[in-house]
Amino acid sequence: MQTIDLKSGRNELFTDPDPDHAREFFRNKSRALKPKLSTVSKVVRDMISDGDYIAIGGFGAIRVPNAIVHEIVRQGKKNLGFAGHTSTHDFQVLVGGNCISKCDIAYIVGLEARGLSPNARRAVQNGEIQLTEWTNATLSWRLKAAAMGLSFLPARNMLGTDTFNYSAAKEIECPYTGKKFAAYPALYPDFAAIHVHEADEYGNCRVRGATVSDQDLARASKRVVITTERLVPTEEIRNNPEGTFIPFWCVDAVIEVPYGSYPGNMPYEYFSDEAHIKEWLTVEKDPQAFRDFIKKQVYDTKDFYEYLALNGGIEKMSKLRREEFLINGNGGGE
Amino acid sequence: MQTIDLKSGRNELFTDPDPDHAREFFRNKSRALKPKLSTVSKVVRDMISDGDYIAIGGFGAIRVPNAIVHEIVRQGKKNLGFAGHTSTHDFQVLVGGNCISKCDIAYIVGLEARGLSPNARRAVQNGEIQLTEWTNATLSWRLKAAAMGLSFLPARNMLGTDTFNYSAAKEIECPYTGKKFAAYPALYPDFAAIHVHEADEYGNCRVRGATVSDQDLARASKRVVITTERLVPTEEIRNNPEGTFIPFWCVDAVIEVPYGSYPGNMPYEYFSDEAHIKEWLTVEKDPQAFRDFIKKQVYDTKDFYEYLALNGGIEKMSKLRREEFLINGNGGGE
Amino acid sequence: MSDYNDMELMICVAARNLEDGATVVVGTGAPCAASMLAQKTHSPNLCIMFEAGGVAPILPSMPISVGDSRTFHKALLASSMPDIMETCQRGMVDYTFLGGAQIDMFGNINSTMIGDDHAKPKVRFPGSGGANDLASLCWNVMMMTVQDSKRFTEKLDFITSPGYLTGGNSRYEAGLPEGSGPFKIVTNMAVMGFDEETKRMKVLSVNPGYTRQDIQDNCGFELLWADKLEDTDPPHENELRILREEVDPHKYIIGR
Amino acid sequence: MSDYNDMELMICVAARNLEDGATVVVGTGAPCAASMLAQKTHSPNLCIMFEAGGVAPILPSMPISVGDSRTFHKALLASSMPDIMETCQRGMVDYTFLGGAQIDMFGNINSTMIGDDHAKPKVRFPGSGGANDLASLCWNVMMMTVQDSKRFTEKLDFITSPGYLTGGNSRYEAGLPEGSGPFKIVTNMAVMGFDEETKRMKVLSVNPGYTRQDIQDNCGFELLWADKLEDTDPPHENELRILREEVDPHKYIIGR
Repeated sequence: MQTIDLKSGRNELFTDPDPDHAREFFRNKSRALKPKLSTVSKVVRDMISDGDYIAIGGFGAIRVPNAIVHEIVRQGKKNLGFAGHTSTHDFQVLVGGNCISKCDIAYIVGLEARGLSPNARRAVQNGEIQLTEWTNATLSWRLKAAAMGLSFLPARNMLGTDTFNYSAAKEIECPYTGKKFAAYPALYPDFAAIHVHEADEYGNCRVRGATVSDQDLARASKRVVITTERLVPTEEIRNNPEGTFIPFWCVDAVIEVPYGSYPGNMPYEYFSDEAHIKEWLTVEKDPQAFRDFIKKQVYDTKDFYEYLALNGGIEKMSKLRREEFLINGNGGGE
Repeated sequence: MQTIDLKSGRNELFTDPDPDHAREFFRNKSRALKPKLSTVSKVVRDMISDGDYIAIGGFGAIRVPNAIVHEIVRQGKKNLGFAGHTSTHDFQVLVGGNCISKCDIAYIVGLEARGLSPNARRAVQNGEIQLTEWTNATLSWRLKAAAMGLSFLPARNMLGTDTFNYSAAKEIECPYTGKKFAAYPALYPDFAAIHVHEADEYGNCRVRGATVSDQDLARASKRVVITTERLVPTEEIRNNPEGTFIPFWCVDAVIEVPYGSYPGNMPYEYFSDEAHIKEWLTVEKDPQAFRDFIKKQVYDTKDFYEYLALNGGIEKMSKLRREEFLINGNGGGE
Repeated sequence: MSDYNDMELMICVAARNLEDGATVVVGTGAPCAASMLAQKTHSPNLCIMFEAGGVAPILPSMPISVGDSRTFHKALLASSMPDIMETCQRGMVDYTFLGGAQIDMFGNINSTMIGDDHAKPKVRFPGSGGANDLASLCWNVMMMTVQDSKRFTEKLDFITSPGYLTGGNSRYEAGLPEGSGPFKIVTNMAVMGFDEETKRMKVLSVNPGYTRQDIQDNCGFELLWADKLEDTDPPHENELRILREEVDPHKYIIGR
Repeated sequence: MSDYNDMELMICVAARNLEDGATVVVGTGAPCAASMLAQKTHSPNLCIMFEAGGVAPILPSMPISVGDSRTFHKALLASSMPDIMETCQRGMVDYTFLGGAQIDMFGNINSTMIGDDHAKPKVRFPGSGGANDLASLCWNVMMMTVQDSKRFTEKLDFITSPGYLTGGNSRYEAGLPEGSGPFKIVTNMAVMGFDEETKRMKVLSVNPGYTRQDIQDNCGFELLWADKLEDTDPPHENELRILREEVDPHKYIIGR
């Protein structure tokens, strides 16, 4: 019998935390070491259905699988659930495509020091997107709970706040100390896209810089697509197994997408294109201008190569590479 | 009110899982980036008291901080509690010195394919060491619970068995699914020793090969000593922050101990000296012979360098290095 | 005495609270500037951490994001978000800085929304991000903000991040870690702490050029006052020089 | 027909259960040999995992420890013990092999102690190690063992690792993952499975040279028998050749 009064958050839990249901899925998920090369359009067509709950790796405008994000908009996926963990530019683009109808929110409408996304903010303020509140750590732990094959993890944040009240969390009593903890439901997304530095054709991946929760995300998600700056031979993976960040068995498809995080930052590769991100933020102030802009940038570009070309191509990428490495000047290219 | 019947293990919980007590300790633990070089004898003298609860990193006869293990025996530490997670040779040596009086056991008296330690087995069968049963995964998760700053973690193993009945675990009901889980109490050891490949003077460490739970162990433990094959300049750590396995703030002391895992395996450095380990196992059959043996090997050697010299010195280490790298022949040294 | 603006004052005063050898989790902007200033003055071994995983970088410039490449530049550790948050939860992190649209007398902070309907707020802000986590799990929470009576309010529209909740022991009774909580609020007008017993906001020192009346007039709840109310030590020459020349030469923060 | 010993028979028969593309966590010895044999015959992409963290190594020889350098040789991943165990808990691991001093009709295993006083056992074995974890969390548990009525016993002195507990649904009612459990027991005399409803051990096929009588006489509890009891397909020439020449040329395992 409980000795303390335990509260529950009042908002909706969008996903099923039952570990036996997840196990049943994972039992039938292929874990074979087989080549998994695919294309962006095929992956988005075959691996995401309207109404699915999706998650995007990286940190909003850092190591973000932007080719997949654009293609979700281009293919007009609808009513998606979204893990708004540490999302910024990715959420901005997806809301631009009206793809999202429900969202676990930790951080979404802001772009950190750059300000807020007017369009994403509008959508949220109009009630177009149903929100359940969480925090960055909590979404990390919800993914970790799933990666561990559990239904929940205990923690000590969120207690006593409206963030808790408008979440779907529950309080529990620690069986050892009698103290009150929060219990967070495991989050098993239907689909996750993660951009990495290097991957082999089986999906063994390497990542540098901000890892956020992507190791847990790859494990927690039912279907996982990897976009990678570079494909590498498996021999290279086998020469340094300590460097494998995500193992092949988590991965369903692999696609080589150079500059795939653009306009986001890719650590040790290229810095973010702040001017282009600012363009998004500025044009969003006027809904019609934004519709024209996203038409030109996303709907009317055939693929991510065209988007890169539209925004400066190889010359721009070289410039961002120099910025990343703090190299002054134009690198002699002009 | 609980809807299901929840059991508890009957054996003793040796350590305090209260996260607020641990936080109070960690609040006062120095986290300054300062040089921490020390010596084996000083560390064991100053950082371990009789009755403390200790943990040893590595995997029994792999990457084991054997200089510290020997010194604990040499200084005659008594009534220690022990995290018998994946222990083999380390436990064998500590029981040889009669240092341990209580033990959380997952795996201790065996040495895997090599057989069982007759002396450690004798001590356990005579009831000289009080045991509480756990499993490898459970001790991993108990350390992870502490590393996370919690009092417990839920899991789905041990249920329904005598391993549970003779543990100090408790069953809980999942607040989301109503399912029965095990809850494992956080394990915050008083002291941990971990052997690593490379460390700087501040305690930033790199490890390759079997990591077991050492990342969590370093975070969970109140006092941590690192022995390292090699000291490296901090500049090298800063050139690859992704490679840091244990950060400086977990670490209280750093000691360079080349061949510090001998006779255990050190991945990518030297293989285990199976002949010498077999010597331990064989001589243990006769208690008097074992007393003579451990006197010669541990009590009568001044330090770990003498132990290495006694067992073949640099020539032996070269041979074990060739074995590690699967290089046939004598390497031309003879 | 030097000329300085409000932001420079708040950064210099806040920085003095970060002692050498401490750990601090920071976001972009003023908190990062204050921590860098502390490093370059009295706390060379202040360990700066970012929630995305960067630990103890040698910051070449002000980061745009708490996860961008700058936060990993020559860092000692590239960790993960759960590891950083668990390090906070374990009690190894001394300080953090938060911001928000509203703060109340117990140091509770709103960075989520204005309005009374969560499903359709009048104004939506980013939400918690890592704010609730850091406010819950770090030992000492600080805030730098310009003060007015709309921001310093009797009742928050939404409690995003916990301060002392309803005061007294309520924070710990709710389950939050014992001994943690709001520490200092540095405004353009004053430096506040919290009363040990009631946990209500208490003015500790008054900034140059302001009066008790100014401070209370620009606060939507009744402030407590320290028995020995002090004058805030204004920014020193060398603090301002280092802040302007080394920490934020492009005036990203101090030019706001 | 070839000549072979009990160990060779058990390894060859067990190996056939490991289909291509599956995952298996193994210990040292016979399980590792069976998995390597499967890889070199019908399952080139069987993924071998070790609880200390080695995943999909190209094993240059038989490991001495489940964490030694061999288990990481040209591996695809050097992981940790919690990650491997959590991968099992998440339902991504198909097979594991266990050993033990005693097994009962529901596939429960004792590898902890003989005697009735836990504090002072007559004989102490290593204990669970990772056995309970793998028995709890992998989908299918297998065992290779020489059969006698002391080892196949009515009542265990200690249940280290869960089989079907007391049969029927009791394993899942105890909280263990749905659908997991003992799968095959390969002995020198027979291959057993488990009855779908009662979860009692059931003989599926009889090894060459043994009779039903032999099998029941060397078992301390009453066995069930498959309706269509088969003859165990004995080791094939190529299985024995690969086992002897490539998997265990030094006869560490098959020479026992």
